[in-house]
Amino acid sequence: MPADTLMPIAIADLAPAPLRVRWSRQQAIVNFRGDPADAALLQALSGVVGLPWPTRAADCPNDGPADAHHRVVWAGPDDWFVIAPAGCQSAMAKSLREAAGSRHHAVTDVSSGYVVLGLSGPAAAEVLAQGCPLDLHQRSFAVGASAGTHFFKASVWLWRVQDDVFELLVRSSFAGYVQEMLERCTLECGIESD
Amino acid sequence: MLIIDCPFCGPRAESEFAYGGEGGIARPLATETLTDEQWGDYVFMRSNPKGLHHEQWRHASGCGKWFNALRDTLTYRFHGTWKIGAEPPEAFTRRVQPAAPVGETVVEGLAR
Amino acid sequence: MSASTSRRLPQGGRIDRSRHLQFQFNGRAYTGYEGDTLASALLAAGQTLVARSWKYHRPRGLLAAGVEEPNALVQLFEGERTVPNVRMTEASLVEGLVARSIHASPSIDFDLGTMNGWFSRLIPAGFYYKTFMASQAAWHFFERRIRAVSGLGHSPTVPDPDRYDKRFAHADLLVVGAGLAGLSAALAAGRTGARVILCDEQSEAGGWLLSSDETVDGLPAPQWADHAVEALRAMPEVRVLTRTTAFGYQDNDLVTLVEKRADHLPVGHQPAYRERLWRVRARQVVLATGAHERPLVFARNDLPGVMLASAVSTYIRRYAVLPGCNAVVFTNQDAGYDAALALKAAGAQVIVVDARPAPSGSLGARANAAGIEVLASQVVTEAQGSRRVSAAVVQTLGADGRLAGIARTLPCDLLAVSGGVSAVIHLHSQAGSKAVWNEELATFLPGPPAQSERSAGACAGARTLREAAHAGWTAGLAAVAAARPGASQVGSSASASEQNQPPEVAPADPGDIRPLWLVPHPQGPSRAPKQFVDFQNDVSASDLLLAVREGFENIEHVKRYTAMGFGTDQGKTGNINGMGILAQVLGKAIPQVGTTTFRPNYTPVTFGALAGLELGDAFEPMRTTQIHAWHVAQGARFEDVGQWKRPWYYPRPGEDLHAAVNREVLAVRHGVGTLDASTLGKIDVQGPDAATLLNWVYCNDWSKLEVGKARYGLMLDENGMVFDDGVTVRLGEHQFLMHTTTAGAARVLAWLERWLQTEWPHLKVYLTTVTDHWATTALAGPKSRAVLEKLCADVDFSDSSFPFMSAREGTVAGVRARIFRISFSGERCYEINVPSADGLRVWEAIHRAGTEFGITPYGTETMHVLRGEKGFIIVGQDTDGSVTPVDLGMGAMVAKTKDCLGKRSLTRSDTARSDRKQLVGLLTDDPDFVLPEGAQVLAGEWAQGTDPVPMAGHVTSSYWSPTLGRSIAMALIKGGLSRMGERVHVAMKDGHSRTAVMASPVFYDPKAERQNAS
Amino acid sequence: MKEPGMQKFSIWSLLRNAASYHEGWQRQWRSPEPQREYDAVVVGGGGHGLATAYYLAKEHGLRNIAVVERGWLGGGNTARNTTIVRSNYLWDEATHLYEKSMKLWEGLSQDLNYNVMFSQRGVMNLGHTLQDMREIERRVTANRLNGVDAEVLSPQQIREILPFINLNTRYPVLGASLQRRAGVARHDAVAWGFARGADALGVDILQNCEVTGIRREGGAVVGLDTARGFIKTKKVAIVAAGHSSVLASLAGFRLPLESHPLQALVSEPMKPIFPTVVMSNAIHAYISQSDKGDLVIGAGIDHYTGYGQRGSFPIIEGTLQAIVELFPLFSRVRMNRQWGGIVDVSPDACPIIGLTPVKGLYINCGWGTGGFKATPGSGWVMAHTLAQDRPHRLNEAFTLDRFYNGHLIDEHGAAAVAH
Repeated sequence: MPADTLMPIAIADLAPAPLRVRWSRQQAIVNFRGDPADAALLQALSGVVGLPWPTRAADCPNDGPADAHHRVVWAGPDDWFVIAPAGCQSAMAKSLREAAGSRHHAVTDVSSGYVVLGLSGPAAAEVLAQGCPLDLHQRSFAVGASAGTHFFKASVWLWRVQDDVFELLVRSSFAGYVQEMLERCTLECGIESD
Repeated sequence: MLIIDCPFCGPRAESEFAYGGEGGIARPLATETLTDEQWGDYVFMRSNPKGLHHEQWRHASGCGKWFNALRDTLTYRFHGTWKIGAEPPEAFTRRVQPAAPVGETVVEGLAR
Repeated sequence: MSASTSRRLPQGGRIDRSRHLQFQFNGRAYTGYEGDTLASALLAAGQTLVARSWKYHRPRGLLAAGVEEPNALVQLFEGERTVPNVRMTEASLVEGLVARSIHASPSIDFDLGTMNGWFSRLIPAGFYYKTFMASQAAWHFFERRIRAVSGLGHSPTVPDPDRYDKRFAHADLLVVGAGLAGLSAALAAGRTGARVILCDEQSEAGGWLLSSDETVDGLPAPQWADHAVEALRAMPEVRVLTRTTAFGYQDNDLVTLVEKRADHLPVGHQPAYRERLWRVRARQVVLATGAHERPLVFARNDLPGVMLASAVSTYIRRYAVLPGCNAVVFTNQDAGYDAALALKAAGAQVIVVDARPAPSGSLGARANAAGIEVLASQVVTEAQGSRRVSAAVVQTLGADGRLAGIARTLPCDLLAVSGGVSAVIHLHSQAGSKAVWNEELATFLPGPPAQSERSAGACAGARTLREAAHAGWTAGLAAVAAARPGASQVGSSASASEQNQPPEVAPADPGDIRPLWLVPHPQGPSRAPKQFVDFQNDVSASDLLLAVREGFENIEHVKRYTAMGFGTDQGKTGNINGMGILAQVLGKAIPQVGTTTFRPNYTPVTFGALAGLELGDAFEPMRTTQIHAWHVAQGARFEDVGQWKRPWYYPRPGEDLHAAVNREVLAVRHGVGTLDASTLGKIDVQGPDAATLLNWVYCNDWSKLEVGKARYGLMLDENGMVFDDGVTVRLGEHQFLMHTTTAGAARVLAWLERWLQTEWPHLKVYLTTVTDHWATTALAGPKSRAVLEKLCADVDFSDSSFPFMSAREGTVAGVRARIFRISFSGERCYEINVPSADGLRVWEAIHRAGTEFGITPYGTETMHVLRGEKGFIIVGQDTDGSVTPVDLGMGAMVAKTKDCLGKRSLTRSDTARSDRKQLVGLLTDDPDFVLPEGAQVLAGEWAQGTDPVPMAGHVTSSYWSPTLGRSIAMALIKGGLSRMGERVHVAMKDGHSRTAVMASPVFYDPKAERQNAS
Repeated sequence: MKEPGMQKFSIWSLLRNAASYHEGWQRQWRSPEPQREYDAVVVGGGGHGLATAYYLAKEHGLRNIAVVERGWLGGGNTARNTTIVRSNYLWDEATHLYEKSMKLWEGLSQDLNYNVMFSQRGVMNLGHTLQDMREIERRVTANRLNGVDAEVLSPQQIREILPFINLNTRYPVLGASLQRRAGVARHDAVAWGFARGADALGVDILQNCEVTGIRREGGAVVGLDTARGFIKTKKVAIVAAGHSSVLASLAGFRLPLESHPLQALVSEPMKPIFPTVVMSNAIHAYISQSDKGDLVIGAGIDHYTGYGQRGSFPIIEGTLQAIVELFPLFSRVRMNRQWGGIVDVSPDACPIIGLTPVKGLYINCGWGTGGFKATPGSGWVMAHTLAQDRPHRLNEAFTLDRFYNGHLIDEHGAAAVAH
């Protein structure tokens, strides 16, 4: 019998490096609610963040994987998270309010309500697949794609920053649970915290 | 596990959704003028058909939006989903119409 | 040992003869090879008797070589890693393997439970429905004895040391079964670049190819299979999973697989997860699940040495084991001749008994050419032997289905049987598709697919390898086209060297089949020696006849009455024969007696694999606040509230719950205490219609609440019952912060969103959950202001400037905070909200500032007592889904000037009754006696001997009040609001009652002066 | 109509028939052709329907009655449940009804001369939170005052019965209620026993006889259109569990019901290890071990409505998580088979038993996940209601009217704990 059938496929076989995990607890996170049909509004918002303002689930404009950068996460047709460098939440909220002007909108600072979790390494997609029902193959979930979904029993927003770099927006009170699940499902590939 | 086509996010796994029961039940206006029977019909009575069912779902672990769905309760197949306030799919008219309430009065509600 | 090599053929097979494996079976040591199953290794060792049957403890041997095996169940491994009921045919041999057969007491060779003749006749199908019922006591007596002899293997007795993981997987195409059809389908699809998952339950891919002596693409079949797997593994988008059973076809093309990753490896070399559950969502599914050969039903057909012909071929060719030297092959189809050929080639004596007038296909022709003797138009009516078959009784079967001529006896040590094949349509059926009976092949075949599945190969009626190769190839291509319409090449293009046509197999004629459900016996079916249909559950043809005689005519009734098909093999070898017999007896066609609907699982699946990693602390998310670590360090005991862990109380050394709570309560009443209230649900409600929304969802009025003020609200469901409560603060003209109960937060948000989105989409309101954003410290007690003033300089804390039920923003310990003067304890209280990232820092600063006032952290129990003294309710404790605001004495809160959710229900004829259960306080006559929560309040006095004793309500909350130095309680009592001052009797479980007087539930500070005390 | 009388089952008849190779057994029920007219027709040949017919014939003297069943008798929820029998309900109305049923269970095998294997091995309801424990205390005290045996167990006492239970689960086990008279029964035997008993009293059991129409004249029932022709009758009882709404719609009214899939599963059979029945509503685990040795496990209901007799896979996963969490020794045990039923759930989780807006049409539905235990009691009160044209005292609270006047019997109990 061929020798390779003796050993099961481990995640380690598919992804020989450990999962790298980074929790960013100090990001500025502001929730914006407003009318997606208002083109002028979207343009103004885009101006605030310096990124295209997404209008559908599949898009998550971002400018790279580092902490000190911006993300705009589509969280619903009239619902977005703006993630920005630590400490700028008040300024960001103010700018967003100004962009919305007198239109019906809501701006809420939720910086402490969520943490951003970065997962990277060749194991990232395989580990996510243990608890997330999305198809994370590059053909279905390319770089820049985003989705609201769940990782095990925690609701998360998830987006792909690079081929093997994902970020998750996790509610603060679920962070311990998510970390616990990451540890449980990386016994074969290993886990490293940044 | 069903695949549900969120009108905002596309097809997703059932585990992201919450079921919201029968759809299209408008809350009556001027509730104080209703008889107990009319009120009870609105609160409790359901068509619960075996076949095409107009129902509501919420993409709870997702965009958070409620939407309408037409689903066959025997095969569990979805025959369409649509946003609140949007036009239902063609199959909508083929569904079994709910039996009339016991009282003959049809309660008027907000049009959606 | 010497016997261990006695049946091993000198060469051939897919075993690695260089790797000897030692194992134990029933306490005896054996040796096998890498590549063996426990079954093949024991067979090689000449161990024919491997099991005892469930009901009659009859000796049993191996019937099959695969998952359909009904007899050969063992207790595999020992101690914490033991697994009950493993089929030997599925257990890969591993060094040190230990197995015991079940139902063998004291030993497999000498079983005291053996029942023969008359006694076994006493216990036909369903006998237990007819006796043991003189009384309940009699039944319980007999039941204990029945249980003592029931069951198969033993459950482990200690927790499982292994872990199991799960994953989701997605593919364009899932191919189930890696026989020739499945391999062809995967090759055809894989070369287009499609994402393919190919799974097979066996230890290696190949299916029947591994048992076949035919050639594919000019290569011996097993070798071709190896090449095919190699080619597939080289494709980047193809994943080949062996030891992986597709056990369930769920809705919307979710196919669930379980991969067995560890049991075949020696301890110490096993991966971290013993098994893995794959939840595969493929756009298209190809079912290439093959077929199972059926045994034939004749007298004593369960003797060891009676074996499926296909299994004989497999043991000889795949495992190099010769199951018998002097064989009779009893068949009704050409496929049975394959075993004859294998036996002959391995050097055994063989004679074929064929129920048909003549063999009709290629295999029959090959047997003829090989000079194998064939007894045509003959059947085996009975097997003979004691613990192993020693002879077959053979007689002519006429065209009319009756026996004719004289019976003769053929001595043999192996009786290979081949009664036709049953297509493995389990997954097809689970998908919701309806199988169709095929008369020619005498099997159910797949009908029109209900989901995105197609069947190919033997499971779809292919009877030759050539047919299977073509069907698989076609199905693979068609599935890719369906999965990716319009794309001929999905991803990377196939290299030119790869095969672009179906595997080449020489044509063959499969011949015909003579359906033969029950081989006649001269004594007739009721009196003949047992003719087994379902081996595992000891169901014989006479049991089926009995069921029919008693009126059970639907196949489902017959199965349930006889237990046919309810074994761990789920009737893979027996069900179709049973249906055939039933149809024959009833004079109906097989589809008329009912079709069998297959339910998951195809084969049994470990609980642990289905449970996965979400156990223990991860059974559900354990939510904690940012201050949690501090509570832990202080030695807090925790209470589960929804998914949250909340401090319950903070015992000091030597303190029990009550001592700690008494101390905490008095600290709040006389000094100052802190409660971590971060878990309360918080919803930011923003927009010009925010007040309108609140007016709809709360029963009280919100229009006139001033900015900066707070108000308590009661939320009703449409049935008028209280379902949540909390304080909402108006932060701005168009902004409110709503507080919900801790456990109700998600439900309330979903409820609000639902109404907003579906019923009132015209309202301009946005809801944002901010529960996790804010850390909330409730600073309560007369000294709370003094503490806070030390930490916050930019707020005027005078009561005139910052009165009760109002809100301010300020800087607390250097952090911008929202401070709400609301109170659940009745004392002066400030709820300090800061972003939770700063929560611990501020909490610690408060404690430092409060040291001089003896600041005391308190938990939920103290919170309960404090609010109990004040008569504040807890939704879910003092209400139970059947309580209205009126019942709570809060009827005045229901605004008369507006409608709200649930309001109309309050005036329904019954809901408006004045004698509903209503919330009152209870003061026990004995002030030292604390009523148990949940105790029932009697409608009258306790009258012994009354049954039932009328009840008027129950105690919802009950505490020792350290403030008042007596017990207090709240209760829901019929008509309570109009019965103040009346004495009631409260029943205790010891059969006595206690008396108490109904009073206002506001036991303490009825004029609400404490909220301003300092 | 058949003359009353049936072959008596006993150890002696078993011995006698063994001597003749069991060739002398009679049919347990006939397979009659429908008559043109019946005095009453019960729609639904499950346990409740057959019990209704049995008690109608036995207690109320009606003989010319039929049970019509669209498939095979006992093939619906009767065949698909986890067979738990208990009467420790919270509200008086429910307790009295289920306790009536319990008393009938205790003599059912003798009454039917059919061993339904009612095994009183006790049912334990686990409490995982302080609020669960308050509710257990409330229910146990109420049960005792209502004459129903009940006790509260400490964790230690639970461990004495189940030494291998994991009490320190994510939501730790803080205690339990135990009803010792409760237990399990052999579900198929219940349907067959009632069928045999009813048949012997002359009831025609018409299988493969789906009802396709309910004919009315002047607001009253006059007959049923069925797959086997029109059947004239003035009294019809709908006792069809999951399909109640479908039948009600044939009669032109709606019910406050939603039909949901409810799943169950069994392990492979093992030697006896699990001596009682354990239920945990908090984490959705219901488990016992059958006399054959398999662990019989109930799952939670699927949240969506469905008539497909199958549910969603995540429910099965969640159920086994709960089982393995409580009983980690079963982790290596294997799940053999899984199936689904259709339960009709009412808003207050209590049944509806009584009259309908259509004269002569009676309904018995809304049992949700708890119907099996009620089988004899349900049939008993339904027979009374049908015969007398008014509810028995035991089911007068279970009217359809309660959804209009607000007199709900809320067995859902407390919602989530909140503070």
